[in-house]
Amino acid sequence: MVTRLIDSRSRSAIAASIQGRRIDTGGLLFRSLLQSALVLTLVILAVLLVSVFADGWSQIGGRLGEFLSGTLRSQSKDAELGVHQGIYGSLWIAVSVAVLAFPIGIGAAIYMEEYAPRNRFTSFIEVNIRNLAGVPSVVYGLLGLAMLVNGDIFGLDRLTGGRSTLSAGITLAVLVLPIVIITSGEALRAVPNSLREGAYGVGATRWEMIRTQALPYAAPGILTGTLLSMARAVGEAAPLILVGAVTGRLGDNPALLDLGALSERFTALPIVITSWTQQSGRDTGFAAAAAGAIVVLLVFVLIMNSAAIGLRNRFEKKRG
Amino acid sequence: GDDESVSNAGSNSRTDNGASATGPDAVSGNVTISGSSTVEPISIRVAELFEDIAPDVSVTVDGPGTGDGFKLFCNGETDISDASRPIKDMEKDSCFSNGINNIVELKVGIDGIAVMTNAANEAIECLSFEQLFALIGPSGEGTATWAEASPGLPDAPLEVFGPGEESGTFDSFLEIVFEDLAEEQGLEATTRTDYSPSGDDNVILQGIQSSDTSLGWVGFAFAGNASGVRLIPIDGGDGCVEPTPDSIASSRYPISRDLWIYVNADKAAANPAVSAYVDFYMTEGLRSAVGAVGYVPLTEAARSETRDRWASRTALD
Amino acid sequence: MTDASLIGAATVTPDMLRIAAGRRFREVLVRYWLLLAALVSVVVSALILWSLLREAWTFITGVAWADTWGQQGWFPRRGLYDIPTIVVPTVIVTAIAMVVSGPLGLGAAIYLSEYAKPAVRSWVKPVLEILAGIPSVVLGFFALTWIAPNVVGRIGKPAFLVIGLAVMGLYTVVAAVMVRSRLKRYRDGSSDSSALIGVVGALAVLGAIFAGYLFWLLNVLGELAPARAGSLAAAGIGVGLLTIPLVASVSEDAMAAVPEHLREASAGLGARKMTTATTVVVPAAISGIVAALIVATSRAIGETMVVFMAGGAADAARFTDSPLDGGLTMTAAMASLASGTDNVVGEGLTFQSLYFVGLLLFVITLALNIAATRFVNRVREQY
Amino acid sequence: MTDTATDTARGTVVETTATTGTPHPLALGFRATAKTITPVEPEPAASGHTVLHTRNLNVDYGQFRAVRDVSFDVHQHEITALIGPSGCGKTTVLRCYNRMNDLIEGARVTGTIEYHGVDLYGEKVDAVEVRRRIGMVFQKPNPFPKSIYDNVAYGPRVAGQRKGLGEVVENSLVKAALWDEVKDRLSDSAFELSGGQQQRLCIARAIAVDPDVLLMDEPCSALDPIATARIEDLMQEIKQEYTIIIVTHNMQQAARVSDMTAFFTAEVHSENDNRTGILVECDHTDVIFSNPSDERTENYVTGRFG
Amino acid sequence: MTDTATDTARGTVVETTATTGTPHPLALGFRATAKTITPVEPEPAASGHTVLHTRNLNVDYGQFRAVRDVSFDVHQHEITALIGPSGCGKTTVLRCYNRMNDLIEGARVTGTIEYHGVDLYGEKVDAVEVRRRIGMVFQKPNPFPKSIYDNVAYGPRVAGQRKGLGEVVENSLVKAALWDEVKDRLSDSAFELSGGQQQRLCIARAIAVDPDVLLMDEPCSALDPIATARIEDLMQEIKQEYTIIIVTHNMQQAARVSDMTAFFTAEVHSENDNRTGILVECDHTDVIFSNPSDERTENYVTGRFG
Ligand SMILES: Nc1ncnc2c1ncn2[C@@H]1O[C@H](COP(=O)(O)OP(=O)(O)OP(=O)(O)O)[C@@H](O)[C@H]1O
Ligand SMILES: Nc1ncnc2c1ncn2[C@@H]1O[C@H](COP(=O)(O)OP(=O)(O)OP(=O)(O)O)[C@@H](O)[C@H]1O
Ligand SMILES: [Mg+2]
Ligand SMILES: [Mg+2]
Repeated sequence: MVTRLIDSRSRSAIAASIQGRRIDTGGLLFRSLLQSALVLTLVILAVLLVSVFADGWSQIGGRLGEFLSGTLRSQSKDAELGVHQGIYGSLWIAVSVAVLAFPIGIGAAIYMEEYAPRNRFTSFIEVNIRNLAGVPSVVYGLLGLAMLVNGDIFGLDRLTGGRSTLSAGITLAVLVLPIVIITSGEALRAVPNSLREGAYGVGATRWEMIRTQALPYAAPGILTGTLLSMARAVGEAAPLILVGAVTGRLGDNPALLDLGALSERFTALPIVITSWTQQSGRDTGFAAAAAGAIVVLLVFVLIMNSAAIGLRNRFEKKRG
Repeated sequence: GDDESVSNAGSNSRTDNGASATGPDAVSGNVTISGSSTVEPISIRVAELFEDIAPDVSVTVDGPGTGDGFKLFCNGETDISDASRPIKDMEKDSCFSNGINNIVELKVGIDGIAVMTNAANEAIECLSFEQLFALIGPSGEGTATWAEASPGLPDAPLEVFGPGEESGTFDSFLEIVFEDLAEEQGLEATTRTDYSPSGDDNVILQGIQSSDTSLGWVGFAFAGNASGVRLIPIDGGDGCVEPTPDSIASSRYPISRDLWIYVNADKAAANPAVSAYVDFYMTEGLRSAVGAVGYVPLTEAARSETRDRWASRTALD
Repeated sequence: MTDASLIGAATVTPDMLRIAAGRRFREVLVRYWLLLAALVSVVVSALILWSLLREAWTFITGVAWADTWGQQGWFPRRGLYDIPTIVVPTVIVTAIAMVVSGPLGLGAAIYLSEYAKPAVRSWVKPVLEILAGIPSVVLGFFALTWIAPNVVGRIGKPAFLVIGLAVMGLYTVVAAVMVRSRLKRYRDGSSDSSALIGVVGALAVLGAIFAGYLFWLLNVLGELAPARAGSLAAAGIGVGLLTIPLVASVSEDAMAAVPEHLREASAGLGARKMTTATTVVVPAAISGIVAALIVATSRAIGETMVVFMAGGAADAARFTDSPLDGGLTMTAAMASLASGTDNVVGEGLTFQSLYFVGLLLFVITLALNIAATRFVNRVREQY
Repeated sequence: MTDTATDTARGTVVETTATTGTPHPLALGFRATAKTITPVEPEPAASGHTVLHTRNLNVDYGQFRAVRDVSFDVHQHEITALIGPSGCGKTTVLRCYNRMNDLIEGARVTGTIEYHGVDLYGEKVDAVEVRRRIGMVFQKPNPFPKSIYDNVAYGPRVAGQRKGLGEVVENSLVKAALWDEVKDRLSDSAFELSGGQQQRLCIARAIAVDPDVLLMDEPCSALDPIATARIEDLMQEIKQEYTIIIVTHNMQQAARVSDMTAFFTAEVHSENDNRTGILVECDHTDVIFSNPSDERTENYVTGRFG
Repeated sequence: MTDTATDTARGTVVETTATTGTPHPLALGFRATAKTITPVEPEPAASGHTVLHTRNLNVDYGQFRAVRDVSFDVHQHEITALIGPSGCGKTTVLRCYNRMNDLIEGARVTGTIEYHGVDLYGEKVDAVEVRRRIGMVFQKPNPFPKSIYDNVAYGPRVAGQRKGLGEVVENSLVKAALWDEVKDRLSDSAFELSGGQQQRLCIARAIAVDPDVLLMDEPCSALDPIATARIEDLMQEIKQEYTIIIVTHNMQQAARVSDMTAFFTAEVHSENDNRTGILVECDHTDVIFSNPSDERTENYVTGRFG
């Protein structure tokens, strides 16, 4: 062994051994494969955005004002065709998510991270939340149908007005609740323990510690999670189909802030898109209308997501 | 010619409804309509025209299907129910048992049912009911070519597309074409199961377009101006007839069904908005809306009959 | 003050070591409010189960089970509830989706975490995360109006053939690797004859799956109809696109979480980037990666709008196992059932079948999620 | 001087080498310091009023017993150092005195700890209030992500104080020997301070709630020599007002600053090799470092440990 | 002996106290050790064949110059220690020798490093090969999440070796003085080892590719005294076969183990207070610790630094 060491360490041997670099073709191939995967992904998604935008141009380019203020119509060339009713529905769905899912979700997260003792029951709740997050959205639609529309229990339909914006909002709030809990929980878990100990160390109670240290520190993460879940809710269509969104004609076209219409029949942007896509066979003009509605929805959703992601990244940088 | 009809609608209706105590523009209130997705476009179109002269009336129209429509209607949840078939007795009974006794049945239009094949398929000039039953009916189960299903027809691969059972078009087709033959042959009046059903008429068209010797049926309103498909003349016993608005309106074309709306007379009495809407339906609606959305308008005679029914509020019993 | 405090300190009574009652009360109050919030999630799952079971039970007890298997297809109006008719398309769509999103997503993730310059990464990652939020209706529309004609319509059949074979090849490789690692462990003597049984077992199972897949592939290729406007393939690709960002960003997180010092250690031993990536980073992040894939799978199974819009079937459907046909997935079947009928309502079990399918879907996805958690935990323990 | 040093040194080393094979110059270091302190500080009044009276203290983490049967007293205005090899339970014991262990899932404390004669774990005692009176300084400086001012004012605020905060903050910073360095930038983020300054800020934060005892867990282990020296001086000053318990790995530090030293070690259980911490002896610091009564102590402080 | 020790000790302390206000017994510690090593080890042949020849080495991270104008030689079969205050560029310099800095975005290395006369950053040189010849042990033990066996076998496998791995693994583990402790559990996860064992595993892993030079970045900073002693002994043994460069914060360690010591410090630029690392002097260890030629070194090693 030692002998081998000696000769292998002779100057010339060393020199030779580290020189004569060969290009590593396998590595390069691997790299370019991965790279093309990424590029392809981005390209496809770009095509999606571009093609949709192009399809919808005749609506959003030509008559944006009317399109935003118009309503569901029977013919695509109708001058009053537009998505205002859809926007109303989606807006209030977002609001009900904010009002219902956020406080409950964040509260639950705080309990799970800061209070819950480590026992069977707690881990049961945890598993339960994780699984809820994996339940398909149609199933939540069924829940909404049974509870809020048919009032199979507690006769909740009397409260929601049956197939109403309210029912849709509540259903989607329930749908995103687990997401809110999980993301907020992760944000809270990222709070360094030294902060907690520091607060306790000078005689803060648990809630004082949470209010003054944990929550402020976790705020950006929580906000990110909530924004993402709100975007998710606004984009969901399947549950709304089951909760009975209107695809034909909505009698009135409520002003955005008209609370009265909350318990009325409703529609929402994703539903408008679906319905118009299906009608595009009878009346091809509806394809463009659907694309236009998609652009409106995407603006809605992508802005929320960008805000969320941007926010998170800024704080991640600040904290190294 | 649609925009004109809108403007006419304005003027005409004013004169027509001059009789009624208050002009529609003074009326306000809500009208709730649900039911057949086939009739839905008509009711919506009427509502859109009506809105111009009665801006304070809000009409909501939904199209879950005739059956769902009657369910709501008989629960008193809707004022008017669109239907692509007459109400069934059990539905009527459930209405009565819920104290909805004054139901006015109004025929508003006709929808032909077009039997189609791929535009490239010149071989088929005409099909008789027997042939249709042989091709699409239960006896056709498992047959792969036209000839196999019905001797005499070309020996070309057969792919069948049509509406699913959810749709009234499906039921009407069975009722009109199959019922009697099925009885004669002691078979069930239904389709073969090995066909491609779809609730979305586009999918049916796409299917027919995608296969050269395909066979299928959809509502005439939908097929009328579709490309890549050929509407097949049908022999209902007295000769081959092409489906055209005229042949359908004059019911020379054998496969067509009537479209209906059912009005809850009590609600109409209590709610001027409803009666005003139906009044308008009876005039502008029957005249321009039906045609505008691709259906076949009633003959003048049929229209006046419908108007009378409404005028006299003739209820079902 | 010093002295005061000292005197005080010298004589301490238990009461001096208590906080104000109000403060203590607030603590208790807050605690129970939060507990309440946490319990909501339990209530929700209870309600879901309850509402599913209530109707589904009527179906399960009422239905003629002969009509749920080996029938022509899914014809709820005619009392034919052929379950394979809606399950097989679900499997096909999911499989296609994963064939699309798996390689693309993982490839993108590895590139981002191992190769991309920080500058690139810092804008691509957010873009991916933002695109992860594209609603499914959008992809439904895209699948129907663009993918169907331009991808499936044009290169449907050959592409399907190629990909089919590629998947088979990939599968073979994976299987081979698994078997070899088992064999290696056996040869290392690090475990006894049980390892050999493991090898045989693995071979058997993998072989069986392989054969099944081969059979299906050939069978389908035989009867492949020309692509329709809407088809399972189009829907599958749509769902795949929907899940790429999910797979990419989740598994990228997992790989980014692999400590830098492991990469340095590997590089320090003269490993090239590719080696480091494949033998250190990916194994270390495997739990996260698998989790990402499973989550994506269950998302694909549960995806509704894309298949409803672009799947090429509604209401009812004949049984099909060809990706280029239109077909009815479980979710699409539910959406159809929910969108009404011209027939007399209340006849038969149609409405109940809606909840039955829902229950089926619920159970499948639940099983997947549990499997994911299990797997992740097991791998975590290992490392 | 170097020469003498060297001689003795070489002496020592040869000797120690004999026993362990590696030289342990540390040994020399300690002895030296230990003694050198004696003249500087007056012998502490061991009779000084007992602040914390610990008897048969056991701490278990779930199934695992971390510390067994610890008994010793801490006297007012003295600095008591806890030393011992890593994992012997110093931190664990320390955290018993302000009931920090209550926060750890499954941690169980048995035995008695009396604080001025009051059972610290008694029925009516509130951990929160205990933590206010018995402050803690941690291993890693852990200022809050707030301004310097808010960091110090935090404790009084949660305790409900609203008025006179400015005064409290100034006094505390002065006591923590930080005032001059930060008085012009009280509203800057605490993170802009150096590690040493941050640690003194944490001390100021602890002082601000006017505690009676200060617990310090390796307060200097994250700091450089200069910062360390500062903190050590500071401790000498504030011990006039507070009773201090300090955990340290650095035996020279213990020797330099403490009046009393408690040496812990871990007894290994052969069956499962769990390690349970035990108190070997607690005595005047110079005794512990010059001629401890227990051989394990001797081995440890001379670095001949193990 | 304690007496003499104490005397000298008190002497020193008094002296140092005079200068800085706090006692610095550390100083004594070093001096002692430094000298004590001399008799034990033979004076290293400074003329020993030069393995790494560094001239005017600069390292920049983007705009920021981390190290400036470093020049010194490393001789075969010697242990060279790099010491200096935190942030003075020790790690940076060390990482230049196996081209680890290539992996850092924006890191730029200028100047010449010759390895057995070959320019390490030359055109035709393959960084990957370099890293195989010049192994590295990191500050934190960083075993792979694999079995002990796979950890050691990793390097050879990467190098394409397939046969005789078992042998290589055994030899490496034996050299790393770990074999006896793990020979029965080679297939266990490396994470089940203690910190000290993990670090020795990492050494074994580095040895397994039969390198020529070993770079160690504070290999003991995360370990307890016992584990540290083990590693130090180990280094003494393997230096017969390898050339070793070690970065350490622990000056006693440098004094104990190294033949040559290079002292780095950071010069602060007043305008932007960037700190650039510079080599102050590199000399025989005992010289550095007993009577260094540069005053900054003196201050540092006596702890009077800053
Ligand atoms: N939260 C905990 N849960 C379980 N075991 C713990 C916990 N904290 C500490 N331990 C165990 O208790 C024993 C004592 O730990 P402790 O931190 O008190 O030792 P220490 O003397 O402070 O060590 P060091 O000097 O490294 O700080 C150790 O075996 C440790 O593993
Ligand atoms: N990857 C990097 N990018 C930018 N700057 C760096 C990087 N690594 C180190 N530096 C900077 O280079 C300087 C020298 O760092 P280095 O880690 O070499 O010092 P060191 O002597 O090893 O410190 P320590 O003793 O704490 O390990 C420091 O100012 C550090 O901030
Ligand atoms: Mg500790
Ligand atoms: Mg370093």
